[in-house]
Amino acid sequence: MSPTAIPSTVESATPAVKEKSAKPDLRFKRLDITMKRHQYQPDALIEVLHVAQEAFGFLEEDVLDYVAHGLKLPLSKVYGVATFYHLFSLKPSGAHTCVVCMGTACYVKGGDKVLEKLQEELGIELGETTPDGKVSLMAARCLGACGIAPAVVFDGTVGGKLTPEEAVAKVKIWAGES
Amino acid sequence: MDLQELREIAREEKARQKPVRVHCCTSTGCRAADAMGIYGNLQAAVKEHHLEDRVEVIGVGCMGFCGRGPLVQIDPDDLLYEEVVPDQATSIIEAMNGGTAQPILGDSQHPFFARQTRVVREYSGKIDPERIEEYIAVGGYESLHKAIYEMTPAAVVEQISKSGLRGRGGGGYPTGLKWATVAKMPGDQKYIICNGDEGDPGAFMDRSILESDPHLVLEGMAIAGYAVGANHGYIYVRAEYPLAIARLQKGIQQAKKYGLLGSQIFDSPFDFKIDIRIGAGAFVCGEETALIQSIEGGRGNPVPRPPYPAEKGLYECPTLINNVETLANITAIIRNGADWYASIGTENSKGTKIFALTGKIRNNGLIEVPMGITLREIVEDMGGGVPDGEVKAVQTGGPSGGCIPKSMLDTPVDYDSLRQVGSMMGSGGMVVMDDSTSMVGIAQFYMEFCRGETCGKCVPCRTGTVQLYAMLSKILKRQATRDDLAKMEALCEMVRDTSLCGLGQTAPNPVLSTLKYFREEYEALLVEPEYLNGQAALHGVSA
Amino acid sequence: MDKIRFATVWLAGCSGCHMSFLDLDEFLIDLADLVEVVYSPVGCDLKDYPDNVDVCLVEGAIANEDNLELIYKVRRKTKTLISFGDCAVTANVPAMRNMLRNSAEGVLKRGYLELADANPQLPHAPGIVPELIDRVTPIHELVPVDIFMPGCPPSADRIRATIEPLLHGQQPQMAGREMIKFG
Amino acid sequence: MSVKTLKIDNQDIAVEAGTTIMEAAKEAGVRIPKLCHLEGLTPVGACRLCLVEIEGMNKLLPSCVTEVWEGMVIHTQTPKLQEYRRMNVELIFAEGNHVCSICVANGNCELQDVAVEVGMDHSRFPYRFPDRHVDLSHPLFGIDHNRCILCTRCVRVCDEVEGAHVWDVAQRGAAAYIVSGLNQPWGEVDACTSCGKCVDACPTGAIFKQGSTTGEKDADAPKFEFLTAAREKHQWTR
Repeated sequence: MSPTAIPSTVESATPAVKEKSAKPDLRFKRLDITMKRHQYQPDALIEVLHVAQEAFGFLEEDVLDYVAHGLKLPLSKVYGVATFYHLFSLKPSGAHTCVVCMGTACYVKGGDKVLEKLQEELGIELGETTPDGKVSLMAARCLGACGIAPAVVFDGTVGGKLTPEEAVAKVKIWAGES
Repeated sequence: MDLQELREIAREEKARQKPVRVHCCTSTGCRAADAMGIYGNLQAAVKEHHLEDRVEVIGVGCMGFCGRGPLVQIDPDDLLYEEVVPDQATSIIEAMNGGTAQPILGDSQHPFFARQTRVVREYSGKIDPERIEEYIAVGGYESLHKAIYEMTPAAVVEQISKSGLRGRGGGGYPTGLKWATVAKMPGDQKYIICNGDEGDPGAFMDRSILESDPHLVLEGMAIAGYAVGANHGYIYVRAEYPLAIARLQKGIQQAKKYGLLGSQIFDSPFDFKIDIRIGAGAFVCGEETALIQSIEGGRGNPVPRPPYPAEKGLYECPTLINNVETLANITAIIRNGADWYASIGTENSKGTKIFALTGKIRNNGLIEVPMGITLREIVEDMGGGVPDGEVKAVQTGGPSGGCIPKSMLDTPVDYDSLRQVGSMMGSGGMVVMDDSTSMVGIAQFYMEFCRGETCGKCVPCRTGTVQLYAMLSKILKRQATRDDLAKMEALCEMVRDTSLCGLGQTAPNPVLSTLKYFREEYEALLVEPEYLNGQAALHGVSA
Repeated sequence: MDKIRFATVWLAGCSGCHMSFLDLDEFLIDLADLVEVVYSPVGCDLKDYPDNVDVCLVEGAIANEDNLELIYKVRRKTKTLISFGDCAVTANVPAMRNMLRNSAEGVLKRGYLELADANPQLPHAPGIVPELIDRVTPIHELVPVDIFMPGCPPSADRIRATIEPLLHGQQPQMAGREMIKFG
Repeated sequence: MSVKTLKIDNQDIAVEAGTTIMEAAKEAGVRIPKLCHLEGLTPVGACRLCLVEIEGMNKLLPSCVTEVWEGMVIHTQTPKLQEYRRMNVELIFAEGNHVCSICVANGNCELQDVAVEVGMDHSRFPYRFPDRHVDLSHPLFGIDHNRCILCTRCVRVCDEVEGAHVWDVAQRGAAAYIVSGLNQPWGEVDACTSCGKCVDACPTGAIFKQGSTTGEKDADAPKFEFLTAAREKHQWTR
């Protein structure tokens, strides 16, 4: 990702936080509880971001802003940490996620072919979401499920010993949903 | 809690256990093939056949033979069923009353099992990882008691030193020496960190240990804490391992409830608490200084050593960092003594090592073998060789390791021998490759990995891996010349010698080792420079 | 002794390096005594790059098919090839279009369509206007280069310090701020 | 005060214990190339240009963070080090878009100087031409990511000296870049005091004063050594 500055960041962040004060958002409540549990220590940042990611689905700017205020951290530091780790996402993901394991065992057993076929079928690259917002295609470094290589995680369920065709068949079911 | 009470729990648990125990694997790998469905059906079948008094179904951790999972094993008959599907569960139970079981009956005496020496994995697949009582029933937490009441901290450190245990995370640093250094550091506040950020693709030993026998690691951490004078431990686990995290959380709670963790353990003045920290997807956090940064809530950027974490680690305090498997060895050493442990393995590599045997191999899964066993014994005898074709190479050590060619299969598996042949032990991934595997492709695969995982802090690793990846791609696209190959080798050496942390220093290893043993595959892809062709063909150079 | 067969070549660059070459002033007279200029946009009328050239200064990056054809020819027929100036050494300003995706198409669109005052149209004259290649490269990415003389442009002093030793069968010392500073 | 004696490039020297190799070399009048290190800021050992060879050690050590020890024998200019340094600078040039001829820092750029110092007359590695961004939203200054080498001097000077922590590093690996605030335009970051310290600390033309053109930037890197000394030793003149 190239450095892109979005001029509307601050404006878009503030209303959401204000809205929160008007109508308590339970998700922000969860953040409060987590931060309190960690006594608002700045070193709890990653733990709090985990909770935020789980509660909101992805890390919106207003959420990052909220966390930075809570833990008394500079905004750029929070942004730096949030973008360092693969598991934190700053963009919403699709309704379904398809995570292809690209560990060595899976690679040797054709995980790359599975990925290729999925990219072809979905018409997107790794890390992208289909234009209709239905499917996000991602890769994992290693799921540690090498015994059943090649493995793909479909919405949190691990599928093993997959052929490219089998993987595509699973994804096609989602595509058919309305 | 005292020793009497601990043994009472063990006695009660043994009395509670049924004579026939049906072990159903509930680890990540087998879950992918509906192990939970099998587990449920087995329980239902036991009920249906009114066998509750005699038979119990236990969800256990990994039995090792992951490639043939899901596995169901029955004690005391030592029957092993492979590739079970949920529908077959009833027949397995019916077989106890004289019926015939449908699933494939495996050979529990197969070299895959018979050749193993189980120290760390002794109870993996035998006990329910979610019940501390089962762990206590097999002697759990007795080592911790022994350490606290029968040994001084210095004596514990000495036992670990004498055992010859070396770090199982990759480097092979003598564990006792690390402990001794932290123990000698002044200061009231010290930390223990258990490194469970198992990131090598193709390796899942640590996941399996944490999923199968979490208390083994917790107890090892507590003993380490006692030995070096730390009362706070962190266990850093990859977020990709949710089951391991859940079982650790449960384990910590249960141990706290029994007074085996927390304040005044076994009514002694020794306090030890353990917190879990969950990684967020960064391979570099397996590097100890990066891991510390991450626990402190920052970007996982490694920092130059010295000072080593043993002197100045977490929150600037002396910190002992050991890998999961290293810590899982501790209780056995304390229980059986350093001499017993040192009798396993080779002169300079003591004990056993767990390997994740994967790739193009007939029997894939986890094996625990004594150090010094040859690659050939592992690959051919235990692994059953390559399904079709020939073994071409064995990759050990993941992105930091190298590819060992077929001709060197008689290399003993120990820290020094592997390093001598240009690879390394690493955390224990062992990926078998056959004739169909392109070694240049493998080198590119690992470089792609390192390129994606470099933190970006230091120049050689951040930009060198990108250039190396581009060079490998150019070779694979048949656009590279002999000069390009020479340039790539020089860059490999530069990245190896100048990078800040282990990730960069070892990133060129897969390239260097494949160049060493499979240079002809690279050379076959080289082309003459275009200007020599006598005509200016259009070119598609890309970076 | 036969005179040194000397050439200069102008590829994708602004010709500033050649202008700086002309700044050699009276040294040009000495040079003329020592060399035979066999190919040069500023010193010779020959249109074909000849065989057996001893020393050639090449200005500019490789940006189109003509550049490519010529540099291959220059390399095959030249003993000592000198990358002359930043465009030859780094591809410099001409290569800034490489930052665009599909750089050849992209730069033409930008220049002839988006920024056009009147009659926006893409140039199309096969056989007359050479086709752009997609990635502008420094010379040494395509052919071996013997001496690198960076600078935008290299000063006349630097040019003289580079070529003078060559005329006497010696190698220039390409080191230090005076000789190799970019820009 | 305890003293350590050591040898740098065959020159004997005695320095206070706790001195880094780089400081000792400075005392001995030996120049070691560097880019990420700036006196007055916490060293990070990231650029790897200041690596030196130490007799009896097979690892190269960064002189900005390594403290001297008794009897250390240091070599700063071995052929291996010279070759590695040159490759390192080539890698940096190939990574960004460093077009000296049109850069504000031309003639006053530490990267350009280091290139001359290590004898880099061309890059053997292909330039990557990344698509990077220029942010001119700040009323006084600008940041051109094309010229950034990720030395993090701006990050550290803003955090450690100014205390504003406007900057940090976002993303990782090749995608890493210097970020202001929550990836906001620099001009919209409240924390920025417009003190200009990052402009002075930047070794290249990446952070600059607006309105300056080719070759006009004149950064003041030694200022931070002075500033920290001023604060610690109460000496406000240089």
